[in-house]
Amino acid sequence: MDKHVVVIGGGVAGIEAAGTLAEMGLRVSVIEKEEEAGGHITGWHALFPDRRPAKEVTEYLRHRIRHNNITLITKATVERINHHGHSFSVNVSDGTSLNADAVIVATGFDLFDARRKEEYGYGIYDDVITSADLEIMFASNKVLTSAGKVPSRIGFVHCVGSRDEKVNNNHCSKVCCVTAVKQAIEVREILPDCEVFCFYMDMRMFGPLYEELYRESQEKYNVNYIRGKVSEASSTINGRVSVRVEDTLAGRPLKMEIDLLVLMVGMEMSKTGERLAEASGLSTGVNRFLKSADHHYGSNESGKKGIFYAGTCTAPMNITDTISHARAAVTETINYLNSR
Amino acid sequence: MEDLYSMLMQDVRFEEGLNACMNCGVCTAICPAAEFYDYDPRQIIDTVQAANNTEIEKLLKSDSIWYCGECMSCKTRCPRGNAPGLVIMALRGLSQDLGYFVESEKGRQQLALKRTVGQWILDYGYCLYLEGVGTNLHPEQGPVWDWIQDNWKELFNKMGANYKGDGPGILRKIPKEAMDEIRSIFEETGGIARYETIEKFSRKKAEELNMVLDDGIDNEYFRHIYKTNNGKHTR
Amino acid sequence: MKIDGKIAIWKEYQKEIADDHFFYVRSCVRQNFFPGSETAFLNIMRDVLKKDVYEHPCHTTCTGIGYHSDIVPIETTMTVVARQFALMTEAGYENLLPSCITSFGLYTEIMDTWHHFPEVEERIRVNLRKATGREFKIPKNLAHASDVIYKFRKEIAASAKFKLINKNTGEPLKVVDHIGCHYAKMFPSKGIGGAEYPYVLAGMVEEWGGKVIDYPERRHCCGFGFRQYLVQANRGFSIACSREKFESMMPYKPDMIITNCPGCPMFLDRWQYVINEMEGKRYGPNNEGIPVFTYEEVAGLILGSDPWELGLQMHQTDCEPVLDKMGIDYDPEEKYNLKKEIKRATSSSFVKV
Amino acid sequence: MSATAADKFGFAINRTRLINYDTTDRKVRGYISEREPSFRLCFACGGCTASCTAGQHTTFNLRRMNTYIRRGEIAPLREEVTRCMLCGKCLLVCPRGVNTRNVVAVASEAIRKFERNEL
Repeated sequence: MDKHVVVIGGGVAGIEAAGTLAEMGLRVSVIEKEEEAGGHITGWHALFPDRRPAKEVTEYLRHRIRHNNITLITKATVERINHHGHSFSVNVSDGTSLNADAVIVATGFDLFDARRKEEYGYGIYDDVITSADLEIMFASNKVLTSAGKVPSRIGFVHCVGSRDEKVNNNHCSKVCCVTAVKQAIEVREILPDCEVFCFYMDMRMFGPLYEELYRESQEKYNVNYIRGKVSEASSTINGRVSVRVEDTLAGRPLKMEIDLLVLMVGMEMSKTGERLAEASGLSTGVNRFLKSADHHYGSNESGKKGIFYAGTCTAPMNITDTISHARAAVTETINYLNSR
Repeated sequence: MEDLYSMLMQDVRFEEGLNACMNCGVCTAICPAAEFYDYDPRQIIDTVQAANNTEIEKLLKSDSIWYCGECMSCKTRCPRGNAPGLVIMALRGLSQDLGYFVESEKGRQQLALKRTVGQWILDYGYCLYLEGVGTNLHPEQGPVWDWIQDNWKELFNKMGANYKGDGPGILRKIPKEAMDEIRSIFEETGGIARYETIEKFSRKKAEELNMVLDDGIDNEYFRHIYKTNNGKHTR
Repeated sequence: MKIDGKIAIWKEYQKEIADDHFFYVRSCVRQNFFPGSETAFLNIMRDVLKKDVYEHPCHTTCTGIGYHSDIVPIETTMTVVARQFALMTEAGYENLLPSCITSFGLYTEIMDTWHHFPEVEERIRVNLRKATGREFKIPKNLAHASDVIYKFRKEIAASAKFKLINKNTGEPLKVVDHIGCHYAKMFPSKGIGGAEYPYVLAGMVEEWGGKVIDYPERRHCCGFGFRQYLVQANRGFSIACSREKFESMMPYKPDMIITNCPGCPMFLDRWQYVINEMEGKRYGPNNEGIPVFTYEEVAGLILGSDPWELGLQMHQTDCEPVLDKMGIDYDPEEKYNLKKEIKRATSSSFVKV
Repeated sequence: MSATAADKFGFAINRTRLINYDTTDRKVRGYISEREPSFRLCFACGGCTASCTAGQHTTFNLRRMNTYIRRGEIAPLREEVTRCMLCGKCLLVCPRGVNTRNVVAVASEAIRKFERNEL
C-alpha cells in the first residue's frame, strides 16, 4: 500500500506503530521531540514484573525503527494537525509541513514533576528522590544517600502525583505500585541489610505476575507495607528524612526516620500532547489525556477520521499494553485507509 | 429517627468539606488531635459518608467530635479536597442544635465556652477580656500574669493602650451603638438562639446530674465541666 | 538541603499586598497579651513607613475564637464579618488589614465561601441590612499585618539600629519561625511562600540578619485548638503539641522563636513555664527558656525601640538572652518599674525626629 | 510528673498515640517471622477478623494484631494475644495461607520471652 502515515511521538507506542506499518509496506514519518527515539524506557534499568533488563526492550525498539520505510525526525514536535479532505498536513516545529494519509498520535506521557508535591520536599531535601532517579542508581549498581552513605532504611511513597486532586490528577497511574515492588526487591538484593517500606493506599497489582511479585517481596525479601498516604517529609538534624503517615491498619499515626525516600511519580498527559490536542481540536478527558471515541471498543479512535491514538497519550499503560495498543492503532489505520 | 445526614447537608461547611473519602489517612497522619487524643479524623469522615443515621447519632453524642482543634492542617493535604475540620464544625453545630452535646464529657464543655468567650463577645465586643482571664481559671498564665493584672492600668497605658477609653485603640470601650448592632446580629442570625440552646440543655443535664447550675461561672456544674477529665481520652 | 528548591516555591506563592490606605482591625488575643505589639505595628506603619492606617472605634471582634469554639454559628460570624466590611466601606477603604491570623483565615474562608456559594453572600447581606441597616463591599485586598511587614521588610532593615546577629560572635541568630495554622493551611495561595514553606516570617528574619531553622515539627500547630486550651480539662492536649515542637527544635539550639499569629507566642511562652514547673525541663542553654517574640516585637527591637515599651516584660519566658546577644542596651531595673510618669506611647523611641 | 504540679495547673500532659518506629522494639516480630515465616504473607485483607469467633465477643482483631507485631507495638499486642481462643477458623479463610493460629501461639511465646529479656 503506497500510503504515508505520520506518527507523532517516538516512544514505545510510536515506534511499535511505525515498525508495524513499515513492515506492511507503508511509508512512515516518526516525529520525536528528544534527540533519540525510545521514550521514557531508555532511562530505565530493569522492568517489572520479570525484572528483565530494560535494554532488551530498548534494543527491540531500536531494531524496530530501523526500517527503510521509516523516516525519523528528532528534536521536533508537531504543532498542529490539519485536515484537507482525505488527507492531512502536519506542522512541524522546525517550520516544515508533512503531508499524510493518516496520523497516529503517540505523544505519550510526562513523568509527574515531584516538586509539585511540596510537602515531600523533592528538590529541597537531599535524600528525597524519585523512582526515575532510583533507576539511574540501579544502573550504576550503587544506591547511596547524598552524603555517600549506605542507607539502612528506604521508603517508597506510592501515588505521588496520582489519585490526587491537589495536583489536578485524579487518575491512577497504574504502573507505580508494581514499580515500587520491583524497586523494593532490587534494593533488598543490593543492600540486604537495608529495611524497605512501601507506603501505599491500595496495592494495584493488575497485570500477570504482578501479584506474584508482590507476594515474593513479602515472603522472600521481607519488604514492609504500611497502608497510608505519607502526609509530609521533613529533614532531621542528622540528615535523615522524617516521614509522617497514618498506619491505617493500626488506626494510629506513625512516624519514622528514613535515609532515602523514593517518590513513585505517576504519569500525566504530556505537555506537548496537550498543546497538540488544543491546536488540532482533539478532545481530552477529565485527566487531560486524549479522549477516545469509545472507551471499550474504540480506544484507538480519535473521533476524527484518519487520526488514531496509540499508547499512553490516552491513559497510563504498561509496556505490554502500550505495544498491543500501538498494534491495534495500526489495524484501525489500515482499515481506514482501505475503506477510504 | 431524624434524617441527620440531610440536616448536616444544610451546613455549607459540610458541602465544602466532604467529597468521597478513600481512607488514605493523610489527615490523621498530620492531625495534632489524632496524636494526642484517641481520635481519628479519617474514621469520622468514613462514618459520616456512610450516611447511616444511627451511627451519626452515636457520633453526635460522643466525645469524638470534640477533640479536633480546628487547626485545618487536614485541609492542606487531603488528595480528595476534603476538610475533616469543616465536617467536624458541622457535626458540632448539629450536636448542639439537637442537645446531644450534653451526652459527652467533652461536649458538655460548650457551656463553659458560652459563658466565657460567648459572654465576653456580647458584653465587651472582644473574644477575650483581660479581667476575665485570671490565674484562678488560668494558672498556666504564670506569675507574670498576676503582675500584669495587678498593674494593668499603668502597664497598658505604657503599652499605648486605650483600656476602657473612648475612640480607637487597644481594648477601648466599644460604643453602645456598636454593641447593640452586634447583639442585633446575634438575634437575627441564630447566635442568641445557639446560646439559649446551650443553656437549656445544660440546665437539664445539671438537674439530671443533681448539680447546682446558676448564672455565671461560680457554680458546681461550671466547675465540673471546666475541670473534669476522666483520663480516657488518650492512650 | 537545597535552598534553590525553597526559593522556587517562594516565588510561586507571592500574593498581592496593598501599598497604602489600610483599614486595620485588631486582634482580641494580641490586645490582651501583646498590646505593645499592636502599638509598635501602628507606629512602624505610620511613623517609619508613612502609611495611612485607619482604625474604626466601632469595629469589634470577628467572633473567630467563638466561631472556632463552635458556640457562634457560621451565619452569625459571617454577618459580624460583613459588618466589619461595612465599616470599612463606609470609611472609604478597600484594603483590609487584620492583626489576627484567626481573623485573617476567617475572612479568607468567608470570601471563598461567598465566591463558591453566591446565595450565601446574598443571605448575609439581607441579615446585615435587617440587623444594622448597613451595606458593604468585599475588600479589594486582604493582607495580614505580617504580610505588610514582610512587604516592607527592606525599608525596615534600612532604618534598623540592630540586626538579628549575635554581636559577640558575629553569627546570625538562629530563629525558629512559627506560622499560625490559619495563615495558609486552609488556602495556601493566600500566604507568602504557601503552606509548606511559608516565607512571610523567614523573609523578615533573613532580611534582618538572622537564620531560619528548618526542624521536623516546623509545620505543626502550637496546640491552641480553641476549646482545647480554653477549657482547663483539655489543656493537656494543648501543652503536648507545644512540647513536641520544643523537643524537635531543641537540638538545633535556637536563639529565639518568631511568630505571626497572636495566640502562638502566648502558648509557646507560657507552656515553657508550665513544662518547667511540671517536669523541670527547659529548652534553652543555661537553664533558660527559648525567648518567644511576635514579629512586631522583633521589628520594634531592630528599629531600636525600648524592650519594655514593646511589652517584653509581659512574657513569662525571659527575653533578655536575645537582647544581650543583639547588643541592645536596656535597663534591667526598668523591666517591672511602672512608677514613673508615663507618656502615652503613641510614638516610640525608634521614630526619627 | 509530680502530682502537685498537675494539681496546680489542673491537667496532665497528654501522652502521644504516635507509633514511633524509631523507638519501638521489633524483636518479637523477628522471632515470629523466623518461626512462622507465613506470617510475612499477610496482606491485611481482614478475612481472619471477619471469621473470628472471639472477635464477635471481644475487641480481638487478628488483622490488627499482625500490624502491631510488624510495628513492634508490644503493649497492645500483649492484650490482643490473650483474647484468641486458638480455634483456627481463620486458617480456613486466609487467602495467603498464613498459619494464623500458629502466629498467635508463637506470638504468645515471643512475648513471654521478650518480657524475660530472652529475645
